[in-house]
Amino acid sequence: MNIRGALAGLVLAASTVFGARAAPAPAEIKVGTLYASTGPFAAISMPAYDGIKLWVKQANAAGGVYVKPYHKKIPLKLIAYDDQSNTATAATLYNQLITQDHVEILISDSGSVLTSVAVPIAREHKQLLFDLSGTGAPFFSKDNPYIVLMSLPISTLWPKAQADFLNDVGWRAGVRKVAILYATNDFTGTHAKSLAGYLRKAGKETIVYDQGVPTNTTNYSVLINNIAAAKPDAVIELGYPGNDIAFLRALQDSGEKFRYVFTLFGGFEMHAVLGGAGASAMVGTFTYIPAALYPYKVNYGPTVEQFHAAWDKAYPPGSGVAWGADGLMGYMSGLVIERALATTPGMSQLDLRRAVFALSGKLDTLAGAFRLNPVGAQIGEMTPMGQLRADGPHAVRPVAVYPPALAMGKPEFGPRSGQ
Amino acid sequence: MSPEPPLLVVEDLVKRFGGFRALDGVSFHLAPGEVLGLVGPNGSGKTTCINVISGLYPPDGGRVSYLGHSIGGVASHVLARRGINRTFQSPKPFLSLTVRENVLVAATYGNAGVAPDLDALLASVELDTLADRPAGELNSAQQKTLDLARALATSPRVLLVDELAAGLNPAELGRMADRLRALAAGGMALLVVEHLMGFIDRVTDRVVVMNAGHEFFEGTLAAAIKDPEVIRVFLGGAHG
Amino acid sequence: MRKRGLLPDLLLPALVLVAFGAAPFLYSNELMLFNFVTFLALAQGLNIVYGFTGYLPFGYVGFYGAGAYGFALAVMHLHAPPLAAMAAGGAAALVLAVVLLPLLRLSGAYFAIASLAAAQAVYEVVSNPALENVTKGPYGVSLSGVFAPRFSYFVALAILGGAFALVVWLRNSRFGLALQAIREDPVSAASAGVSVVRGRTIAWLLSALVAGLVGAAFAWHISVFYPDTAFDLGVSIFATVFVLFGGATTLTGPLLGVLILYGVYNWIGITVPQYFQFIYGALIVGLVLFLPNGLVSLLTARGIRVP
Amino acid sequence: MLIGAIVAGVVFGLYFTLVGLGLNLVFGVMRIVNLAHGDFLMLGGYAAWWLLSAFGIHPLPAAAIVLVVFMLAGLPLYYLVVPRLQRARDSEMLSLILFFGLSQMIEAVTTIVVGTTERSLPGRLLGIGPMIVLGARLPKPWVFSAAVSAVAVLGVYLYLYRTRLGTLTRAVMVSRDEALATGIDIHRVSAIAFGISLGLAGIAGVFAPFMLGSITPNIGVGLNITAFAVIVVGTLGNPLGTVVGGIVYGVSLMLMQTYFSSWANLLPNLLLIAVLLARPQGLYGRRVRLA
Repeated sequence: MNIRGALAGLVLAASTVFGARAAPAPAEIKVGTLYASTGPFAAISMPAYDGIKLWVKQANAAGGVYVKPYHKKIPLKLIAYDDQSNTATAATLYNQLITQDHVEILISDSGSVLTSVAVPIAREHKQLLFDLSGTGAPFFSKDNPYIVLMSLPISTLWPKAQADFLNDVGWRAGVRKVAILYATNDFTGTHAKSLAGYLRKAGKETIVYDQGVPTNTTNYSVLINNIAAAKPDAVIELGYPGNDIAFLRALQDSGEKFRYVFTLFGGFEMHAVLGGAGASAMVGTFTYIPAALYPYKVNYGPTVEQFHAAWDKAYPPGSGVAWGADGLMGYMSGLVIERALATTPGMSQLDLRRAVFALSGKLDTLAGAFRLNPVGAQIGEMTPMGQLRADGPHAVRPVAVYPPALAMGKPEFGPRSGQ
Repeated sequence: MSPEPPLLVVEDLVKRFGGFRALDGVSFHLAPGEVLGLVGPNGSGKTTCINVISGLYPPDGGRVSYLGHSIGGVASHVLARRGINRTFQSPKPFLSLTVRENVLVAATYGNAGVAPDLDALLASVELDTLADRPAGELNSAQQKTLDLARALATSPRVLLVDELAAGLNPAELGRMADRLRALAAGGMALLVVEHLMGFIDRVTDRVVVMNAGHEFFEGTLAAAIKDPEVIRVFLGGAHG
Repeated sequence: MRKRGLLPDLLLPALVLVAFGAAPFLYSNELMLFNFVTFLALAQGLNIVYGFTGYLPFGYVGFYGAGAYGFALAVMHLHAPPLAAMAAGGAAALVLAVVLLPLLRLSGAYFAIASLAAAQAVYEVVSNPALENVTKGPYGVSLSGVFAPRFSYFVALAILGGAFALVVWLRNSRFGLALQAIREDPVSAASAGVSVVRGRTIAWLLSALVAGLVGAAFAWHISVFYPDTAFDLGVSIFATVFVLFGGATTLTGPLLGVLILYGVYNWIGITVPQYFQFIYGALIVGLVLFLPNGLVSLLTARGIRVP
Repeated sequence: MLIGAIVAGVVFGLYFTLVGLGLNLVFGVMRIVNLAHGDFLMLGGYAAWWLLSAFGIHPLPAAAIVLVVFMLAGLPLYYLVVPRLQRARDSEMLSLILFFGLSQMIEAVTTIVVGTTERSLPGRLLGIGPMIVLGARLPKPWVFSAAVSAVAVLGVYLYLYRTRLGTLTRAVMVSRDEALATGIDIHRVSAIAFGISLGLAGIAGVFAPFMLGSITPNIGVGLNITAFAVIVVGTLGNPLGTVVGGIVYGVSLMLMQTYFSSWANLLPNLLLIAVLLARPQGLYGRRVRLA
């Protein structure tokens, strides 16, 4: 044993001894998060928050989570505030969670916008931010170790699946001209840009329409007229669930037909979009499919059936809590945190970071493969392409169509126009 | 009559509101130390005339000159500093300010030279005992007096008085008339719009009678009430 | 007799400044303290234009947002040091105020709504994706390079000091008296020799400057923000309610409004915002109907001078 | 595309006439600005959603129910706040603030009761697919909503010009003081106008899910600005001038969305400011309201 090793061993031993003495096992592990009960992000935030609540409830029903440094199970205490989709309010509340509530685990609100203000605050206070679904690329940098993206691939990587699909299957089916209509927020804006980048790089399809609209847009009729004037084969609409609902309804009302129509939340929050747009507006459209909507082999956490049952028990159908990918992501992030607590070498925030990084590449959950890059961005959890098929008159079901390894059916493109 | 050259000359003054000609070619002049009465039935343009001279509205035609310079269209606050001021038909004090503050604002902003002694001024109009009360607590007659005091605080050379007497009791009327005469005796030129003929009789040197936006008689009140045209206008007019 | 009020007029702000100067050393949620300072300054800034000229700009937040973006643009494009960027924020608000001067021709209610529309219009321009290269459009700005929470807190406190000083000056000067004369009756103010246009313009510009500087300090303090945060109508609403609740034209009124209402908001509002929104609305309705001059009018109506 | 935008604009404009009509009626009669107008509209939308999902009532009968209920609700609300407001010195300004407070209360209560999920009504209730009008393809629900709006405008016209109460209402609009002097029961006339205004907001709300895509409890504030822009562009205090305002707004909005879509939201704000400054009496009137 060399000197450095001996020293390290000594320090480790000391920290264990003194650490244990200085901090006896707490009565509870405080988990802090924010949710948006109102505003543009409520649609993705509330289900995620419901997912986190479900995780905390189940963990506490089992006597708490096992925390390795204390060698025992400790109950969770969830502290959550409502930021109402307002970033200024959110900033104050993140501060509150860190400086007043002294939470051990800080989970950001859903989406890039409400996560963005947490990044500098968490870093300032040296608190690890469990970034739920804020996929904005600028959050992740080498000089900031205090962030880790729990679910959804970083938005610069995510759209590759769709670009590949269009270049491969789409091209063979005759898709030549693409229209992209996106809501201008960090999430769908970045998504749209990198999608366009992938398409341009491949150099096959041409982008004939590329337009951003405010996220609060609810009226798509004129926009659809404008898109139709550009005569695209494929129309890709990227927005939050509210945008997707309004877009799909307007598309149906306009009577315009395109060979390929894509919405992001048609699959991710299928039930919510179904409730707003109706099945007939959704049938045949393409979307991303979260792992929970196709048979996915997990090595950690519940299976689809188990999760669905647990969710329905906690939030019975009709309770107004829609079941979708965001709820799943909230829940699964909790499970990953639980595993990190069970394996962490210590309770410091950087210890927790080490524990989470150690899980990278090892977990396959309902949210997908959990893989992190060195700066804390999620590069696993890729979502396959899917198409929505009619499931009776008032429902739709997703069918994975790409990549071939995951496909459960063949994609069906609409008829060529003018033929 | 006054031997001095006129301070204020109004020639062919026109003011239109939409299609309505509120002033349709009024002419008169006013000399230092003179009190000119402006009479006429309701709607004959008396108040509009004061509003145009005091700068509230720009004229649409004709000419207003003061000390030989045209002042048509010059803003009220500039005219106040140059020595033209007025009172309002329905008093317009600054309700939430005290009586003294009302006058102080005018003394500060409306004087080109040295401001008058405010205590003396308030005493001269019998408002000294109310000096620290908010103007909103005064009765209507007191508010009218405050209007006058505020105008006087700007040391005007021409004072336009719009129905100051209405609502005053006989004793107050007498004192007010004396006050206006004293101002004229000090060299101030006054234009007085009034319905109360007794008051007009007491304070004015001569009168201009208006109807339908222009003047048709000028002379003493005694002569006016004998003029058949004046009689016709007043008896046939809305005033009755 | 005006002079008699000068001492309390100076004491009260001094007390507040000392308290908020010491607070960060005693309480660690500095952002919450910063928000208090922000609203204290905004309420006094609004007090300048509403309390002294009677004009209530619903779009007051437009100046705040202009200040925030003035700061951000100076940092992003000119690499200005933060204090110089603060000046740019103030200047941006002043420029906007000058552009909007024609609104002062409108009477009360129209002015209120037109100013709101103006703030929305500026927001639509700043947040437009077409200007992404300039303002970052709807994607918000990140100024992590100048992030300095403690320093910017004290800069905000200094701005609050300036806002207090302006209100103290207006309350104890003849110019302030002239402004109140304009508020009471513009026509007779003009006959008293007061230039109505000049008075309103100065009050409007000062008020805009305060909001612009506060917005710049906000941009500096928080360092990551979006156009809908910088132009959040809620900022106007809060500032307006605080001023109305306490009572305009005084130092105490807006101060009370912020300390009580924003205090209660941070105490219970953050956990049950809808109930709080309801109470806010009910308070506004009740105040307009029963106490249109705010809390302090309970005292001033009895002839007691409130600082 | 140009023709399409203009036709769509007229249709859209007719709907926005309905949105602004009640607001303008109240302003004309009472000289107060009901900043909660957009929130009553929002309530109308939720009422339609509730009537459909709980009782399966089609939006058309729902509109009739909402009209009656909202009108009746307007009467007590009027007597509770408006007469008191009008005694104040600056009632126009105070009403703005008061109704703003009311707007906040309504939004809060709605959020507490129904949550913030976007709600909409199935478009198929008013017909699926496009309708060809003058060569332009329009969603059927739009045409339907515009038709209802036109009927409502006609109804208000008939009320004002063909009934005794309407004549009295117009008298109050011309001069409140003179109407009072001639012995008109101002409060009765005003209360009914207030009720009609709420009823109109309610109907506009029923069709809001079709025209706006979906509704949430917080759409009120934005709708208020738009409604105000519409009636200022038309003529404040002249309910029928609202038609002009609505169509100018609708057509310019559609043209903006077609040719400069990212700048479309700028439109109502600029239109409002421009008209207030350049032609404060509106495009269709002669009232002056400068300081």
